[in-house]
Amino acid sequence: MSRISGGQIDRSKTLRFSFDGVSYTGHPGDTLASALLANNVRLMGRSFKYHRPRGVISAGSEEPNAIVELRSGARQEPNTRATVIELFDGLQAQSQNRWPSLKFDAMAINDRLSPFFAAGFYYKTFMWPAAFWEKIYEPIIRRAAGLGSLSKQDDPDTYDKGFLHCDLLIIGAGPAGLSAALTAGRAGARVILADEDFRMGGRLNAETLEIGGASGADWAAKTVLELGSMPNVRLMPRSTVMGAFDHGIYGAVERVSDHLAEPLPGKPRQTLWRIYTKHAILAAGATERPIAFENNDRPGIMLAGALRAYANRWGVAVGEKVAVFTNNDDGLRTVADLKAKGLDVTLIDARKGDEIIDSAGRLGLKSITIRRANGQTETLHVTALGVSGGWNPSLNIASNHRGRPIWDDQIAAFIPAPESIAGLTCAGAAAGAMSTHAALTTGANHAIAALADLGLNAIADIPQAEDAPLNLTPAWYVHSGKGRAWVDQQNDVTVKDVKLAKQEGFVSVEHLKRYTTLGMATDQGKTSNVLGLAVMAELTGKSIPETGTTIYRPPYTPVAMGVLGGRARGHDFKPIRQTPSHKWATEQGAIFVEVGYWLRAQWLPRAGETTWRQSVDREVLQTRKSAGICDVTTLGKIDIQGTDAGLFLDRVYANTFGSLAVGKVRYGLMLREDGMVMDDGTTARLGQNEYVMTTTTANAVPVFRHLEYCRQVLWPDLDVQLISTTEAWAQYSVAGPNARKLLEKLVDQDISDAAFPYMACGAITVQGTRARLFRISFSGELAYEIAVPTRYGDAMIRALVEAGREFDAVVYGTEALGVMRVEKGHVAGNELNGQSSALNMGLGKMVSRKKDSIGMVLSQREGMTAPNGYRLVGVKPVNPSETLTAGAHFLAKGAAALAENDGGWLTSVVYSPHLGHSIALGYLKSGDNRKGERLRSVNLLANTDVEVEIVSPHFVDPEGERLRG
Amino acid sequence: MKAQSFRLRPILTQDGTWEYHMRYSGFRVIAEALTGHKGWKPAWRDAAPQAAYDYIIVGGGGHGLATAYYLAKEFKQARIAVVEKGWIGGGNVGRNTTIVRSNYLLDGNQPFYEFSMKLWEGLEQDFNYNAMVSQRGIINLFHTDGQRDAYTRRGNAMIMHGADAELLNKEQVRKMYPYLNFDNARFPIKGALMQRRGGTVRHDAVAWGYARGADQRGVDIIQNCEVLGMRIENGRVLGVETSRGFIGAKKVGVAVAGSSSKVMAGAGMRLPMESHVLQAFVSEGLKPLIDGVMTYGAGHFYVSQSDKAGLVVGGDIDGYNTYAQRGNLPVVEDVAEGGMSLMPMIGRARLLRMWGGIMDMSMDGSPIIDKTHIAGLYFNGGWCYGGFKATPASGFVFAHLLAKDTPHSTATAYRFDRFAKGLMIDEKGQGAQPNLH
Amino acid sequence: MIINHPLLGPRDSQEFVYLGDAALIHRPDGMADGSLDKFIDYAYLRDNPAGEHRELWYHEQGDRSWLVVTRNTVTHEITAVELARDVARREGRSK
Amino acid sequence: MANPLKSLTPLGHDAPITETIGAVTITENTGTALASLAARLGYEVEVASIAQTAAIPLPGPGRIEFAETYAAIWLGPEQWMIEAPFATHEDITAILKPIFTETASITEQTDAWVRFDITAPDLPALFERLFNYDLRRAGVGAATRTVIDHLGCYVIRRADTEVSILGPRSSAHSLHHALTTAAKATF
Repeated sequence: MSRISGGQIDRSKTLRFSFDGVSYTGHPGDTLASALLANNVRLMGRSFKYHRPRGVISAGSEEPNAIVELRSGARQEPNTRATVIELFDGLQAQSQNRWPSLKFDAMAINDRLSPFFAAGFYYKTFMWPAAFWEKIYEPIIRRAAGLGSLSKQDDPDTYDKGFLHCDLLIIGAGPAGLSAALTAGRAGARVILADEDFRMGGRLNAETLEIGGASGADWAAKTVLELGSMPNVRLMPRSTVMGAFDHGIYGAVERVSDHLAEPLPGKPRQTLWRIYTKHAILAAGATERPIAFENNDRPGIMLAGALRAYANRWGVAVGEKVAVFTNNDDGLRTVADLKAKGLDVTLIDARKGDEIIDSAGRLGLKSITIRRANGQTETLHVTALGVSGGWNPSLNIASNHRGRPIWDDQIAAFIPAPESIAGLTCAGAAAGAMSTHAALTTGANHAIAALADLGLNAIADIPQAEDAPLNLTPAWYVHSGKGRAWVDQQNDVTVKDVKLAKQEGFVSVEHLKRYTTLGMATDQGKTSNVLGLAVMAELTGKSIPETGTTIYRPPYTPVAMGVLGGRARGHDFKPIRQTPSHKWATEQGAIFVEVGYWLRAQWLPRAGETTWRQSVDREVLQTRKSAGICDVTTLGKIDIQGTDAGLFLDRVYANTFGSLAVGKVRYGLMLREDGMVMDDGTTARLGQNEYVMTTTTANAVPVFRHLEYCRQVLWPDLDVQLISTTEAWAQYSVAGPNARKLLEKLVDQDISDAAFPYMACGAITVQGTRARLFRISFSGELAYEIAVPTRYGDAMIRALVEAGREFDAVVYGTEALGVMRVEKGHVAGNELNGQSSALNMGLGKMVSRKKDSIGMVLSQREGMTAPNGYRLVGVKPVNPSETLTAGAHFLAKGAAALAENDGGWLTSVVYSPHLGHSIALGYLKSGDNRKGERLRSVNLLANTDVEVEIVSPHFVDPEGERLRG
Repeated sequence: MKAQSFRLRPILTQDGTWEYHMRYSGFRVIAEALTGHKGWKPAWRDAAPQAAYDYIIVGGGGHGLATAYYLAKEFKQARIAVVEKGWIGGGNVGRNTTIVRSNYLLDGNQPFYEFSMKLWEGLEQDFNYNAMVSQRGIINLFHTDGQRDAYTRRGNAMIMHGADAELLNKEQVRKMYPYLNFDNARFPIKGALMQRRGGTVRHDAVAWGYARGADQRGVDIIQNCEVLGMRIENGRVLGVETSRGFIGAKKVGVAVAGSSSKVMAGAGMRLPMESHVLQAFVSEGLKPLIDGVMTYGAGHFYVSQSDKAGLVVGGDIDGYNTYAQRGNLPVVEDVAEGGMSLMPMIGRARLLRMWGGIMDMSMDGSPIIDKTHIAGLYFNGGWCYGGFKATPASGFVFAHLLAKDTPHSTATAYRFDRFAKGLMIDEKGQGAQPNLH
Repeated sequence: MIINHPLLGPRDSQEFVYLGDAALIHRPDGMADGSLDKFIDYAYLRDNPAGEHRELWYHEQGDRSWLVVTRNTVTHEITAVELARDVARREGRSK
Repeated sequence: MANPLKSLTPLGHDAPITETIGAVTITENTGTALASLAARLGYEVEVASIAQTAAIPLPGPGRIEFAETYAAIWLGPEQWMIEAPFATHEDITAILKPIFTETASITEQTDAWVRFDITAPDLPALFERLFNYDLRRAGVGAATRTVIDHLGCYVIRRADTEVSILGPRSSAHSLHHALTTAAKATF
């Protein structure tokens, strides 16, 4: 019978759960750990390296041993601390890192072989023969490593994120946090009180101490109730503040649904809150630390405060015969509380020279061996042992900005240094103020100080509470015997390992941790780091603060990857941008492709077409033969106005723009300041002081940013105003010999060649609707781009298709667009790779040296103008039936496939239905004077080797007669 | 004692005496286990500075230690010291994502990284330390035709430079990692570039292995010795001013990664680089999930699983100049978003630790290993966040430059003047903006 | 991080895009003699200080202002934020 | 075939739709014409005075101001987004340009945006999941640009229980999805 009277569990309700397939019962308010202990289950896990049987040692998030796989199937959650799992009906948990069972674990052989597995042994062996590492040694190591398993199935739950803003964030709802919240809340400040526990109150829930004449737990409950009634206070239980980031931003994970069998519909499993606060108070309490002795890791041996917590909060006696081993007065509280619960308790007080030198009990504690101060040893039969080596302030968050904690001799522990983090102060045990009175007082005082900064007056109202000193005499480990005394229980780091690290020169705390893996387990060394330091300090004869400090990085406790990702997963990873013709294209069965965030029609299959090539070939041929329509809305559009707009364009484009007439469009080449090509596009002059620039789809945002930079930072007195109009206009390209005839059916104006020549632009109307028309061509055909307000985009594509019916016009997608631009020799993404200059692209003459423009000067550096540099060329296979591959490299005939023979590469390859064979663009060294040469296009990844001829990149209509037609 | 024959081997020290150094082996581990581990010696001496050396390497990170090691071992130089402001291996070699690969594109880079890969392949036997060089393969996923074309170009360049590369299609990727998001993705996986010889290395062990190897060859490893300035007269460096006093040197080699600008400012130089923080993350230990290394092509996320079973995860740099070894949440979230999009099964894996390292982000994303205009002063830096994989070759070629005053054949392009000459080595094509590389 | 925008008040740095050292304001004149050397220094060399750093941030998801932020690269403390346009004018940039 | 072109809403419907999730209603609103107005350099004073005469409010940073016909949102230094009823101001730039002549640059923005009007009793509880802007402290008349799931959006507090979101039109579906998902998670 382990359940005893009292505690904050609801005994009127029974919850069923199972562990390793065995069914048990517990009550609301239980954790998995308390419920298992109540069912006399002490053995809960196995250690990492030696597979030692382990039980729970703590009652909180610092737990290193009792970690289990929670739930099953796709919701299986490895390495979950039984001490923080809130019990729910139907809970299933399994032990991990054991085979075949928790009680009989074959891997426990490692424990017998432990002398061979000393710290760092793997750095000294497994080196011969070299080939054995990946094949033999490493697979064994990898299989043995790790604790729990993931299901390898998609996580079925959803996660959410949000932002909260407050004046004061209080981390931890123990006496200090509650006192701070109450003080600040009553003063009217916006307060967030976050606590990782599902029940606020912190240690008060685990103690029998009184506050203001009531039990501490009752005072906490009453305070929480009052805070809950304040509209300016937000209580966040089940919320772990994971870290402190810059400028008062804290991350907190709220476990919204982890206490349920599964989340309610529409609700997330967890929410990541980014809390923006003016001040923060860290009131996270303290974590008890053990004293190391031989075989101090058996199930049933736990921290004294945890033993007391299980009795007081959960009504669980871990054993009827109990011992307490302590070096401070807090241990005496455990003795008193357990005795009050009617248990048989023996005190071993290290301050009197009494020590525990060994324990026994393979799967659970059966006895301890005590060595009294007078040297006599005795064996005591107990099934539970509480150990207290003192308390370490939970200063983790305060050291997130790498501020070094300072040593406090009074409590023999590190406390946070003041100003470790701007805007954060520490209160209560987290600051080393260990009594209840000190917690209440420091909490209130820090709240008052924080509020004073904000101009708010707050008043402290401190109830009566104990103010007893800890009376601690440091004792870190028991010097006795040849056996192992555990420092880091999960990772199986013992006092001997620390000694070995010292012996081999791994003395600094960083080396110690890395060499022995001390503090690297899932508990992040919460109970072991300071102990490890203390052992090293003793070995080196230095003080602990001289030996090193221990600082903590986020997160405070491990955080699920899912909650950090939030809503952004699957199709919601990034938003989708739909083009104006999306609805129509979907109706046509178009195949879509991701282009940045856009979805564009890649091709539009017609009945009977079974391969993408059939569709694309048809789209290209029909466009060149008659007319084709393409949604080109995705190109960036930037409205540029102002009396200096022309001058501005001259600065940002390498070629000349000032001379562009109203009603005309010009191709523009934009360089980065380093002289490489940034982007290209066309800019139309719509009015005296009004231009519209188009960018490539990919660079719409960076170009706009760059233009704002030029306008505000470089030339702040130019009269230029910018705004993006990419989304405002639905824009369609209409190309092909019948393009004009097609458009003439729709537009209300004269667009004959005389009225609207090549490179003309202007405002028109389409059946009365305002529109813009640009006579520009990417395909090389007679072509226009027509833009209407986006709301008419759907109607426009339907009108174009309807008007095109008599010409058998096609709508083409990005593939056909790509084919036609390669046929025409226009550069696009694969050529605009950020590594290429205008000269590389065959556009060197466009860079005007008669004016200063971005990139002009640096484009003239010797390495960028060398005659043997890459130049854009056209490529065709000598044998037209052979296929080219983009990314294949040029080699001379007979040349070996070695870097020194590398002539360049094919950037873009398409099948030209017009020419009936594969064609390509490429960058070839000295390519501008190698037309007619025969080379090889070699793709070593597919073992293809094709003889090619270097040709002009303009495969179709090199004289440009069609587009002027 | 018979055991001596495999335990110790004699080394000729710089002053001409023979010293016995401990050789690590499985036999040795067993022998020590049976005798209570009494025989293990410090892996390296904690040396005090002498008045002067022939070579001072500033920076006891991976690159600095490797430089000292190769100077002594390959180039037979002596009177070498490594000075380190903290503890060795505490910089980026101790805080990275442990990936090694030679999947570079450009002529200036690929021979160097392939040289590095070959050094990794023999490293453990060379320095007698198990650094767990593990060639389990790296795949770079692609999601668009443009990415495929770029990887085809890259893969061919790799092979032409003597490295290995394969282009995998979607089904081949699915076979390797069936739990990736193939069917419900915002950016579907189309395939991957794979380098089978890529993999991971136990990063701390690299520093320790080089330190031990260098120490055995007489190099003084001087910890807790911060370089405060350079003593330069008549255009020649005479030594370094340190927190432990002046130390004279004929040649000074600087290999301090994120602190490059600070240290070289001591010699009056401005560098083409900025310091940025790169965060990385490790999960709780999990039973084997991911065999090799994987990079996501549609987000900032890459992952491998260490031999200690944690998932080691990285993403993009935070993006602002900083010398603080810590980052902020937006990048953490960005990485997790990428991870959840690529492999939705990791939702329930928990991140255990996050940390930040300071990267010397150069203006073209590639390093500089060169002499300076000051005689006797040499510089090695600008590694961006690719420094770890370069460690062996970086040490080797820097030692070559220090010892011979000419660049090693694989590092001829890593010059200071490449920016003036317009010969940038810009793998990503981002231009002179360090945070984009 | 939080940038205290001179017009909009405190805004999360996630709304911004970072460029780099505010020395970029001082773009040399491309038509002047010796401009090549000046551009090489301008485009490529940086002070990269450990301490106070004046740097350009763009409020892309906000009002599209370029800002000059004075921030300590060791502590991340921000001590001044100004509109880059004002700074540029003050430091002699015009048309 | 002289049929005038028929317009579609950003969500692709013939008419705006409303969705109700618990206490939250999300309505697509296409009743507003938009144009950006930026003062030309050196004409800041003139623009302010012309606007005053024309009853076009020009609020300061972070604000929207309403007048009888027009409302305006501050976009950036010397730049505003002018709102007017679509029914009467469909071609809003044609109306504004003659008013401001060459003192300002005016650009049509109506179709660049999708507008959702959201009403709920506790709007901040909904929007704290969506953007990093302290709506609890932002009273009626607050208007700012911020990010919702990677999308740059304007948040406009029109009333205690009504907020408008202007988002990029091409991502209307993604934005709508984000709003409904958050509504389900919140209430």
